[in-house]
Amino acid sequence: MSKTLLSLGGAGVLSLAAAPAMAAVDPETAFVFNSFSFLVNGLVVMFMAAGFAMLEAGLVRSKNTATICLKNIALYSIAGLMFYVVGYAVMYTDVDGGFIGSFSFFYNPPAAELALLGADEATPELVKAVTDNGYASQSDWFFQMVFVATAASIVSGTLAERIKLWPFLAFVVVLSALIYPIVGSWEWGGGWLNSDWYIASFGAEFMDFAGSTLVHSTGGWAALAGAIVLGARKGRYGANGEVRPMPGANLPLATLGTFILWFGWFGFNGGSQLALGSALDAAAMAIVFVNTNLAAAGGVVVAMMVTQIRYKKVDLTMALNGAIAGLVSITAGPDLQNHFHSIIIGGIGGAIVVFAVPLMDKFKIDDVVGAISAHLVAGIWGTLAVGIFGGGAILAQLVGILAVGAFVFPVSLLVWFALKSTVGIRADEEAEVMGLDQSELGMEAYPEFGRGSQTM
Amino acid sequence: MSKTLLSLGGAGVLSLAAAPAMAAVDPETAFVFNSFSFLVNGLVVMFMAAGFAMLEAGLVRSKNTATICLKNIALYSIAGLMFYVVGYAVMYTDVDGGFIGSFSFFYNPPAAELALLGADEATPELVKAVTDNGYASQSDWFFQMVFVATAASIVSGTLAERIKLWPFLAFVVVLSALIYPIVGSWEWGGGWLNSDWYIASFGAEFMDFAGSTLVHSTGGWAALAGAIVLGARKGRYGANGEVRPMPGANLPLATLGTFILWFGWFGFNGGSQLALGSALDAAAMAIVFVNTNLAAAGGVVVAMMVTQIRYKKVDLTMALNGAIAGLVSITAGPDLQNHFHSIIIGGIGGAIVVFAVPLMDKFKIDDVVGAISAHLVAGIWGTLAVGIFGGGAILAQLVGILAVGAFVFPVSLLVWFALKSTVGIRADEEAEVMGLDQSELGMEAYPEFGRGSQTM
Amino acid sequence: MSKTLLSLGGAGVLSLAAAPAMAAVDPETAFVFNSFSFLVNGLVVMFMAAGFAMLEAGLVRSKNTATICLKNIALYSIAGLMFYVVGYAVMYTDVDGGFIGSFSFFYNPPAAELALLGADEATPELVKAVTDNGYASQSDWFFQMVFVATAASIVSGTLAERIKLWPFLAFVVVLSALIYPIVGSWEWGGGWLNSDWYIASFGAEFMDFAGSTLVHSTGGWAALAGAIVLGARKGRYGANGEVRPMPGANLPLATLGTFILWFGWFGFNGGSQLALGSALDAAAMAIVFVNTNLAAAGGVVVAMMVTQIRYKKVDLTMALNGAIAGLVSITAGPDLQNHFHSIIIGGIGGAIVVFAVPLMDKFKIDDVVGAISAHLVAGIWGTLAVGIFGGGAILAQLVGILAVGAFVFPVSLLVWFALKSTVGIRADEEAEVMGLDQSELGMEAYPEFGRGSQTM
Amino acid sequence: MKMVMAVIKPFKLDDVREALTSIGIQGLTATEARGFGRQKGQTEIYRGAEYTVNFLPKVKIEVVVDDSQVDGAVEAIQKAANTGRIGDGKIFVLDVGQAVRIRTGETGATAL
Amino acid sequence: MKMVMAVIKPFKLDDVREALTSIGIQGLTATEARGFGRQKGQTEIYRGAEYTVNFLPKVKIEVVVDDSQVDGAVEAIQKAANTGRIGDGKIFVLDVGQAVRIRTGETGATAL
Amino acid sequence: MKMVMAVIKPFKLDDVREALTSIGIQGLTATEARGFGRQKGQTEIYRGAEYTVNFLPKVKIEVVVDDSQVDGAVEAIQKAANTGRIGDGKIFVLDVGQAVRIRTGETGATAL
Ligand SMILES: Nc1ncnc2c1ncn2[C@@H]1O[C@H](COP(=O)(O)OP(=O)(O)O)[C@@H](O)[C@H]1O
Ligand SMILES: Nc1ncnc2c1ncn2[C@@H]1O[C@H](COP(=O)(O)OP(=O)(O)O)[C@@H](O)[C@H]1O
Ligand SMILES: Nc1ncnc2c1ncn2[C@@H]1O[C@H](COP(=O)(O)OP(=O)(O)O)[C@@H](O)[C@H]1O
Repeated sequence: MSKTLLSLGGAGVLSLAAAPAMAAVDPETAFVFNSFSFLVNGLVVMFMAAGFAMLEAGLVRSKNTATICLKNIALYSIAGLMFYVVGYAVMYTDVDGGFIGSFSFFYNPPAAELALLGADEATPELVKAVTDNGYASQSDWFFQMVFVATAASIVSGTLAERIKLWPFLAFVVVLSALIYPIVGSWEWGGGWLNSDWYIASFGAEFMDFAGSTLVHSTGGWAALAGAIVLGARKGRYGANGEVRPMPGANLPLATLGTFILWFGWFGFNGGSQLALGSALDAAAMAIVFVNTNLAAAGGVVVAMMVTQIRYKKVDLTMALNGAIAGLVSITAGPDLQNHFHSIIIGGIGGAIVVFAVPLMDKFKIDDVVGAISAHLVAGIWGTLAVGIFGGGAILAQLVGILAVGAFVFPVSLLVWFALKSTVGIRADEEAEVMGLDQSELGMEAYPEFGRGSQTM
Repeated sequence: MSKTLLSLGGAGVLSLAAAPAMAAVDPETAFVFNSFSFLVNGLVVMFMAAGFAMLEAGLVRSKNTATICLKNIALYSIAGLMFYVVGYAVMYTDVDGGFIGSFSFFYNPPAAELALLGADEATPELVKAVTDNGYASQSDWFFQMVFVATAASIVSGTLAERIKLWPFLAFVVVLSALIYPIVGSWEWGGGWLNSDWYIASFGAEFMDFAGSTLVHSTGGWAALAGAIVLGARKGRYGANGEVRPMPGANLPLATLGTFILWFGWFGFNGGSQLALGSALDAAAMAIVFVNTNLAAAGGVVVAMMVTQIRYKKVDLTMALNGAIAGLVSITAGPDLQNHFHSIIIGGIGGAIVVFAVPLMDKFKIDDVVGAISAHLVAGIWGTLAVGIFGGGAILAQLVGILAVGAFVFPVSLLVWFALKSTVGIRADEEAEVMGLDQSELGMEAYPEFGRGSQTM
Repeated sequence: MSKTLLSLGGAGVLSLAAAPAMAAVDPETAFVFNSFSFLVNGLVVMFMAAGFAMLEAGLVRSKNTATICLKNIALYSIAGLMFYVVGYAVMYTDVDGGFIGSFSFFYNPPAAELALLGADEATPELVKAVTDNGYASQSDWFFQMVFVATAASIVSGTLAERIKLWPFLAFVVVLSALIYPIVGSWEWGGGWLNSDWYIASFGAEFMDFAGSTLVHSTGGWAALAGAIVLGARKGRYGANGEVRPMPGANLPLATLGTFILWFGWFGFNGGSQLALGSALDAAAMAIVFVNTNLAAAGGVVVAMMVTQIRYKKVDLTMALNGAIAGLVSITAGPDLQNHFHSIIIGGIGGAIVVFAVPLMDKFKIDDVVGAISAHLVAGIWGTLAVGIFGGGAILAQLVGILAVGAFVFPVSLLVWFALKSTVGIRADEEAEVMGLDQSELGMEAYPEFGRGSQTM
Repeated sequence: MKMVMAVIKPFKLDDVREALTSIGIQGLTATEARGFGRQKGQTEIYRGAEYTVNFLPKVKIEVVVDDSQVDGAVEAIQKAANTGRIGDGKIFVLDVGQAVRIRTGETGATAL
Repeated sequence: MKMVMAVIKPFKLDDVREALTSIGIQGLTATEARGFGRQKGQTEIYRGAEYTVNFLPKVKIEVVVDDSQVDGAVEAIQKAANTGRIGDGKIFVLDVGQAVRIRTGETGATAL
Repeated sequence: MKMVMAVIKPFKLDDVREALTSIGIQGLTATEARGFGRQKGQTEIYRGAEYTVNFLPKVKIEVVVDDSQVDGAVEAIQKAANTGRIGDGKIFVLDVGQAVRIRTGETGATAL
């Protein structure tokens, strides 16, 4: 399903087309609804930046906390700038069933909107020229922009506590300017995953309502590549294969972060209906909200039960990851019509994460916050689930998943290697022992607590 | 006032009825407004789950912090699942002036919406079949669902630091599947508190706009019952009646939680207008917002002044409780038309909490976060205030308050006793001394601070 | 531009006027949109109170943390109460091109709305009497109210760690009842900065879309006056002019606060479009959202780069201030039509703050959180930028900036002196050393961490 | 004078303080400490990986007393801190050559 | 060699360090501590219930010096830490049998 | 009996514990400490103003051993804690007059 340019979503298209026939919601009212939905839902998604920041700040050790905070606000900033400079165009303009959009820089408001804004009088012609687009162009930009940062946040969580600040941000530039927009263009930009050829070849278009694969797996692949190139934190894996936990310093903050993400996800999935200007869209958005909530709830409850059974104790951080895995899992198909399925999908996501996290440790892939498990693995599951639960074709889903991995993973590897062999990506050993807050920032997150310098 | 099925609220009913006559907001536009209001306001209420989590995480000692975080995310999850499985039906279907709804399981989207969503074209007939309902059915489910978790959150705060995880969650299952939905059905489901018989008997219907009684007192009664059965924290009350404070470990977090709750309360009260599709509804919602804010503000200022006078110092936690008590107080009647009254109502709520908290200690009812004072006592006051300030009849308010208490308190007692005498509800003494984080989770909230194991 | 009474903003006016001509958005629908926009955007701004609280709680030392939390919830409460009692009337009623509005107390819903709410039937006449206003009156009150608290929050951040609680709150009363409303009346109330005389004299009306000057500089001037009268924290400046840092105790909390402020700013700027009931308004609001985000992003990235170059390390707190400075800078003109300009404006704001913060220290002006730099200095820059980037006339901007400073600064000085010479404003020396939490509250923010009394 | 230094379980601190006060000792200094010994630390689990906490929370008490009070102090601490369970801690007695009260400059036993 | 151990008010730490440095002492070790003594703890109030904080924040300093420096060190600390108010703390002097610098293995006074 | 008191770099704690265990020592008590010495603290920058952290994080270890074990313990600590870089810390040996196990009341070397 093309996410913006080709249509207002499958649902949106119908309603807009039908509108004149039934003299229902008038086009300007629908325009306002659609735009306001982008803005409000986008704003809700924007807040996920705070959620990722808190989740990660809670799960790192205190000597790296200030740095992860900085990385999070920096990556959100950079992602937004790059998406304005080039990302949006690469993703949404002139994709035409292909593999990439155009490189027109600086996405500014279209002439029709500027004409209306600058006119002495809002004549019907001027208004029509604007409303014909269905929504305010910049409201769409805003909504799409906030998704980019999500992909980048995933990477920051995995690589925390050992990656250098500026090289990490350099990767974010590439991810938000090119990698993510290219992948996005394949589907939401109306590219090949969405083409007649694809449907003919694999039985259906690739279905990814709000981005289990396009956003979360993309971030996850990039994180995985980074984790491999970067290596594990010093001391994390013992010589005899034992895993040494490095507990997060502030679990209530991690809990807050998860709640913020959950909150933000309603915008993420709900706003991906991409329209609000008809009864159909409103009803669909409501269904999306309900599925989103139930999948997350399923993820939490299953993750709790599995850890209770497996470890005899309940792991809070796994419950938090369970919520996120549930949310990621439902993101590909939150429009399914039997809510019970969303509980199953989310619940399986919650189970997956409990097994995937120690599995990563088996492979000595050191993922500080469990982002690869919760975003990549659950993202794959969620995308497949759309095929399983009747929202698409399993083969078409699989091909899309593989295509994204086959592009994002090696390209990310390449970028990480390039950075490693030039500026270097890893903090030196002493900096890692003392904490990145000291080496990169010269500043402590909690100077009066624990080993903080201001305790005396 | 019936909260959903019978009408779109007193106000909503008028506007929808009047709409055709004046050719104003067309039905589909009104449908979108109403649905979007449910979604946006519901989303804002959903965030209260984070608010409760932070408030409680800030007010417990650090050795129980991770557990209270887990309880909060678990209870929100479970409440949502149970409300889908059975709660919504018990509350809203086929109540018919009675005491309970029906037991139809799994609340899924209605046929009319599925037909529209699945159609090739949105024909006027299909659209009308949907818009006749006034709002997207699942948007209403979502809005009502988030209220359930609130009731459960109240219980978790009171019983913190000593109740075992799983038995607590078992209680949440019963509360969200049955206790709360049954109480809710009496009024918002169109049950007996809302019936002609009730009006004839007590002079008016029971008025509880957004749930001072139905939500907050219900949670408060359940918490009170739990506190009695569970007993106080070890060492909390000395042999000679002295009260030993156990200060909360993280007051900025508690402050954040309170701000989030305040934020969420606009959705709680504002969304309870239940409609947005007319000038009347929009104006009414605006009035509700203003009253909500002023009542909370009054609660804060009065609580501060009372603690300053009484204790010569201002107690931050009382100011926070004052905000919440103010909010709870105005929840029964946030539609009153002289804003000054809301300041009085909220201010009295703020005063109440300052006196109720030490009073509970007199009775050795150990309420960790003051939830009984802020939700039950202030909830009773707020519900009475509606009668006092002309929004209903005092007798009718009183009967409703008593009826809810007479049902929720003994039933909760029963459930708590049942749990106590089977699985047990109280952590054993050593677990309580060491903290529940160690016994239930094997995990620390702040491993690098205070007595955390990672400080060395 | 008058912010409410004279019109619905420049843009709003056009769309409402044009509406009948093109039979587009009907007046009642537009009324609902406009009102809902005020409520939703206002709610988003309300949350900034939490943002300021967390930012400040993170940047003070732990011995003053509970006090700053209390100040923040108290000031938000008081600001709301005062704005209801008198502030709104002073700001918005009967300004008529002058210097102050009227002193009518207690701003309650207008007769037309009460008539509609109380009627048996929503007749077209009743509805028209309400919708003629363009928006629900109390939705506007709510939106304007949340701005007052912002001004007060700025003051609290600067003066933290040494000012006594109640005298500070007394200043907040004056600020929110008189100082801010008077300044606001000059422009948004339709006063002299907005008059024909002004335009004739200075080439254009004063332009301040959402309050770089009216809100942020006003708060900044009041904070500056307070900082001068109050003096620096004990030990902050050495005898030989050296500056002794007093690091904030909880930087992730400060980061969270900044993200919340960023989130809230979309409501702050976006809602200041003051209308949503037309395609023009929706398109304009979207543009405002985009500019707001890019300016903040620019502020972060530039502040990071400048600190990296200047100090060889990146300062997280400067990056956070950079975000805020970027946001303040764009607040005067977030409606500009080339988004690139917003990056430049915000980026310069980010650079300003990095230089202004140490500069303040040179003058021994002790601003705990950098509020003077981020709000006053960046506010001046942002207001000038509107003239530079073609949204107004530089002279007109300059005169407005100076006029606000010439009023707010001396009046604030006077109030601070009056408080100082009566009740006293500064905590005594021992209280300052032990922390205000002990002297004012008798309570600790983190009793189990650091030097907390519960660590043993 | 002697310094009686005891390592005890944290929740026994108030009992020990009261026991010492009751035999006329007016001051003591306490420090958070971590103990390693026969008592085995609990096993925690974090994200699927187990680990043992080797160092357990203890409180260290230092109280300087006149030679005549040493035995009483040791006994008081030993009784008050005793739970009979492994990890109760140790008491050590060290020699103190001199004591000074900072406020007054008094020295010797009167400084205590 | 002797160990001079002092319990002082926390905000005096920098003064004490400077006083010791000024008489040629090059190293010391400080620890957060809690003191119980004649100085009474402040009363706090939490949610309507009063309580007294018995243990007050102190800093414990341990500095090992050559016998010849003991008196100077004691005096320096006593002067620098003195506020004249109750609770200023104590200084104790203990005997040290041996000292080793870990880095070099040097022993005795040269290890300090 | 002697008390071996060592001030070491925090990340060496586990190595030191293992070294002591390997020579048969079964218990020790550790405390967070701050050290001031020849090792210079790092310079931090906060909002445009520089400052030096004078007191560096250290861990203080106290282990009481039988006279026969003193040399072994000192050597074990010195080796395990050594990095060869400034700031590695010190070891001091003090005399202990008596030791009591709180749990059992045992005294002397058997109490260790
Ligand atoms: N040799 C020692 N030197 C110093 N402290 C010791 C020594 N042995 C034990 N401790 C302290 O005493 C505590 C209790 O010792 P442990 O062997 O666990 O039990 P118990 O006191 O019952 O013998 C330890 O945690 C440690 O703090
Ligand atoms: N006998 C003691 N042994 C060890 N420390 C002591 C002793 N008496 C007092 N202290 C320490 O000295 C501090 C100050 O003692 P206190 O009696 O309050 O005042 P002053 O030092 O003025 O006599 C106490 O808080 C405690 O830390
Ligand atoms: N005279 C002393 N008394 C007590 N502790 C000391 C003394 N000198 C140094 N220390 C402790 O030893 C630590 C290391 O000393 P330092 O002079 O920095 O390096 P080094 O151990 O390599 O000589 C200091 O941080 C301090 O904790």
